[in-house]
Amino acid sequence: MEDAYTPVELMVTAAAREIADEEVVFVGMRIPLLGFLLAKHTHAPHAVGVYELGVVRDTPAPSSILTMGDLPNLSGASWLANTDDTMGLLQRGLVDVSFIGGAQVDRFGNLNTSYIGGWRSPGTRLPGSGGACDLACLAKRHIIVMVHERRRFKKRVDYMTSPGYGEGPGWRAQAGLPRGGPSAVITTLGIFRFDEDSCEMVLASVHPGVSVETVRSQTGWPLKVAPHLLQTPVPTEAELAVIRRFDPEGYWTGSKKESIPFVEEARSRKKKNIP
Amino acid sequence: MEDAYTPVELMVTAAAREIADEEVVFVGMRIPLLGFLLAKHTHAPHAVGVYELGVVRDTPAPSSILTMGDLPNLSGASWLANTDDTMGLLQRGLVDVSFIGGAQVDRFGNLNTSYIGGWRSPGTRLPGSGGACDLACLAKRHIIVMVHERRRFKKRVDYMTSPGYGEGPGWRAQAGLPRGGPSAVITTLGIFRFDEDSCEMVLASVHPGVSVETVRSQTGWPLKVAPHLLQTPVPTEAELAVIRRFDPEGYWTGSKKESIPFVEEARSRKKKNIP
Amino acid sequence: MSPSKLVSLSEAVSRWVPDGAAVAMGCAFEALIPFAAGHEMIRQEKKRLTLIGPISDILFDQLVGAGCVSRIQAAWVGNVITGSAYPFRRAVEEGRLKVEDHSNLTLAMALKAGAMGLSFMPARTALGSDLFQTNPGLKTLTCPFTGQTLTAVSAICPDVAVVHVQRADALGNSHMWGNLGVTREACLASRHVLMTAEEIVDSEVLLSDPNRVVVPGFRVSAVVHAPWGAHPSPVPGYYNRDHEAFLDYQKQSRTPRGFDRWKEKWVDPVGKGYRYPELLGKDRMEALMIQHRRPSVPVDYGY
Amino acid sequence: MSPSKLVSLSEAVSRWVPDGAAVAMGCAFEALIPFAAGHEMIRQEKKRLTLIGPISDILFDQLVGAGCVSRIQAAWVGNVITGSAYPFRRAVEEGRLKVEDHSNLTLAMALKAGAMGLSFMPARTALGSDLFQTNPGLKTLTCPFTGQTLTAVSAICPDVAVVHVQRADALGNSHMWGNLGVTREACLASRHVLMTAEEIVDSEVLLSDPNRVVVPGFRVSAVVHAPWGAHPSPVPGYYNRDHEAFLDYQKQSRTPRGFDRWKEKWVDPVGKGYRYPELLGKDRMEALMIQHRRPSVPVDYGY
Repeated sequence: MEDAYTPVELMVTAAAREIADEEVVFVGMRIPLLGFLLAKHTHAPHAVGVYELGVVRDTPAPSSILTMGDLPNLSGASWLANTDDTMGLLQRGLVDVSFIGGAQVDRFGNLNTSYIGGWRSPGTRLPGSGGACDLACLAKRHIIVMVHERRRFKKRVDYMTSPGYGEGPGWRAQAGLPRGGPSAVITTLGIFRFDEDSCEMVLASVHPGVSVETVRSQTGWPLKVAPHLLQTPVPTEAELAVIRRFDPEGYWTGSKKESIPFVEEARSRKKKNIP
Repeated sequence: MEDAYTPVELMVTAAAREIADEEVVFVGMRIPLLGFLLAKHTHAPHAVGVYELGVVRDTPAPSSILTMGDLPNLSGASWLANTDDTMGLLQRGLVDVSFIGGAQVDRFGNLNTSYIGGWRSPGTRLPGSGGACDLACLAKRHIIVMVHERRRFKKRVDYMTSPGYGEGPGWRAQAGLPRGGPSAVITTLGIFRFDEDSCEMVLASVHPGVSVETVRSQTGWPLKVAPHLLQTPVPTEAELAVIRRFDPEGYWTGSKKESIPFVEEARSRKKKNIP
Repeated sequence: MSPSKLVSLSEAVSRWVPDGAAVAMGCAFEALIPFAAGHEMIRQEKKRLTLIGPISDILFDQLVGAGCVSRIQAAWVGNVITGSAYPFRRAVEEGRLKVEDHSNLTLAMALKAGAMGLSFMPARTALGSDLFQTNPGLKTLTCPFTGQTLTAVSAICPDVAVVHVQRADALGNSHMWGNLGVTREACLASRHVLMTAEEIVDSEVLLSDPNRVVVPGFRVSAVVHAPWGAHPSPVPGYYNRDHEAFLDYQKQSRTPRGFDRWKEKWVDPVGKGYRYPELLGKDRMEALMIQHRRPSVPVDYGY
Repeated sequence: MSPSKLVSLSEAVSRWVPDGAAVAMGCAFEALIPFAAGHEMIRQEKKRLTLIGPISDILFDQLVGAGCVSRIQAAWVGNVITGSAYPFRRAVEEGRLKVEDHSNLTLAMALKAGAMGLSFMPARTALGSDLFQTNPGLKTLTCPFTGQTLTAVSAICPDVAVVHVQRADALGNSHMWGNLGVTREACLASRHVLMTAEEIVDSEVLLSDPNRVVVPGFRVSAVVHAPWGAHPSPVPGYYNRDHEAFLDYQKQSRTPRGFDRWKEKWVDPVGKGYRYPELLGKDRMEALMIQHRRPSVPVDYGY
């Protein structure tokens, strides 16, 4: 038998565990979408999912979905409405937790999904914010999901698409943001939390088989480690069964490599038309 | 044979004639509601009706209606939506003409439907603006429909619920209003227009049997009269037939007296439950 | 399954409309006015309520007449087919009631701001009017892009929005149709939503058409089965407007004593078992029911 | 009767999308993206367009690749299930394309401001972010009531909103269902609305359910019958998302030459007679069609 689970399945499981029952979750694409579905089927059956395209649903989609706009995600939804309706819930402070991904993150949890190399003359243009900036500004807390590489974990992001703690303590309130901030970063190597006083990202849990040294070597600033470092729990069989029910072809979770489709980059995976 | 038409029928006809074909009309209650229905059935078949409760319709209601919220006015409407949708059309400058009523009007066409005797210690509290203030501020032009009495036609209104030309030329732009102003006042005695230079109300047409002297005596400021004073044309038989089809019991138009239900006051009419 | 939110009218009003609450009602303008819930507030002798709504078509007047109200934030208070309403007039003229004067658009914007989690919304209406004199929630503002003068409308976030809908399930999912006025904004702006419904139906009916849902079920605190709960206002799909009731009320409420007689007849006898339809009588209900059906052509939400 | 607005796709695009126009598209996010109309703009070799939309899921990328676009006002441009889109990247990195960076909420507010006839709308998002560096339509503002810092989002009023709907009549009445995103705002904010529809139906179907109408017919300038006109994006009630097409496009558009080959296959052959469904083929269409029907329970608009 090969690996019992893929790296992405571990991350999906970690994402799901950040959701408490009855929470209102603003669900992003890809890993968070699966993480939300997993949470709904395990410990958080009363969680409510909110999607930026104007969807609220509190039951799982009746069939596997590849994107939040797939028709099974609309069928039997609790509410089909407009972007300003679901964004209104968010801005009004009714969303407990949201998930976003990024191409670059820094020690204060600021994210860049827009311009690598600065916006005046970008080396690489990425797709942009989508709803990420809104989710980072307005949810009660948000969770970042990323590939962990040194070029992505920078002391300072090239462009701040989605604010974390900005330049540190007090920055968000000073900017006018009403609440929130990142509560965790789930990467291909570990799980990070933020120090309450310094607002700095701290390694809280390493994934099985990953050393602290490896994490440090892939991080572009002197990384702090929590006093009681944990090891990320592996997915249970029940959890894996749910994930595979919703991603039957392994489109999102199948890769054994640490390149995840979540990241905004071209991939060279076998293409399948998932029904 | 008694009178061939009632005073209110004359006013409804005059209101209808202010509507051109294909215009977008923000329809108020009572006389304007009938005026719009009359116009649709005569010279303005492509006029579109917009109602503040969130209704747009371009066909007549399938049955007689007493208020804009009566179910026949919703059945087969072109659009049932929200107040901010229809008010958005208005604020965006897409409404050609609107109709409003008032308890007091002044020489610059400002209207009061809120407080008689000043708001600090009102002698009489009236119902308030409803959509009237919005219609007066935001339609390309608006038409005022009122009972003509000296206590109502004041030099200066006690409270400006719905702006006309304010204090005269340039006032609307100065206040920040994007367009519009009253284009006519239809009363129980005549029809008034506004002088382009002075923005002052001018008598343009007297109703049959009404003298200029009568109008002057019922007006609280030195009234100007147009160089070519007209006499208000009486309703045609075809027009009367349409009015009576939509107000079969004469609820709005039946009164022979000059008290009109349009005005925000208690009336002592025979009550009927119009189906 | 989530727990049922289905409760009796008296329980819902007792729990979600405390004395002093700010209550949004009548948000669909002339239709779907929650008269049943409002009358229960009268029976429970609520005090110092703030009432919020665009026009209220006699419901606000009735609550004012019963002494429940100390403040109104509205564009218009009266009786749509007759004009002024007496108890409201008396209360303002005697200085017993504070009114914040809105227009329909400024009230819609105040609730929209609340719904969107904003402290204000801009508008181009009311500029130069005296509404600024009698509404502290209106100020002028300079647009940061154009330099033009605009109206800034302060947000309104009611404690509870009381809405009447056509059909709901026990979890707070519901369908509402017809003109919606400011209902959507009021529900989203409010801390709680108290929903009365003509019919309680299976969740499947509601999930069959999610675009028809005005507010997601998780935002609803209580659901009450209240057939004829919006009478005498009209309910699309259920019954027409009862003009006679509006005219009768106008006549009876001319004096405080007449108002009391109206209340004794139409409000007081309805009890915990809620038997308003019996009070209304079969003949009257039949006369108001839908005579000409016009069903919607279905759409498909399959995959 | 009003005159019919039903025209051919080529006529509609020729008349309502001139070179240099500001065009809102893809306003329902992942669904109902007007690919047929966008491809017609490519065939007509439109120049210097400004494209406006929240996310565009490859349609914007295709127009950029074809050289039609000089400016984009959007929150996200790419391929939803793969990430970045190559022609867009190339155009920005080579300095050929100007981008004004929005978030989904700021874009929604920009269109909402346009729809409401306002010069701006406030928001609480984006504060402190670098979106302010790359979008001249964002400024900070102090709330006149609370003194708090807010984002002011400048209005966007497109020349034309291009929308795909499920069913429409020749007069511009239409029904749209599913998630609507910013469609309502885009239609109301735009000077003109160009509507493509899966089906042209009798007006009675549309008037049977006026709450389902997104924009009143009098605001619509042209109606085009374009079955499969949103493929490969999904259309509730008609067909599912064609994931394969998105993946194929991603692969083919990696190089400018590959993009041209994609265009030669999928865009160029469609002509004035509009035979995209033939190009797609019966098997592929059948595989995408709705398998599990879920019809809405009707409501009644009678009286």
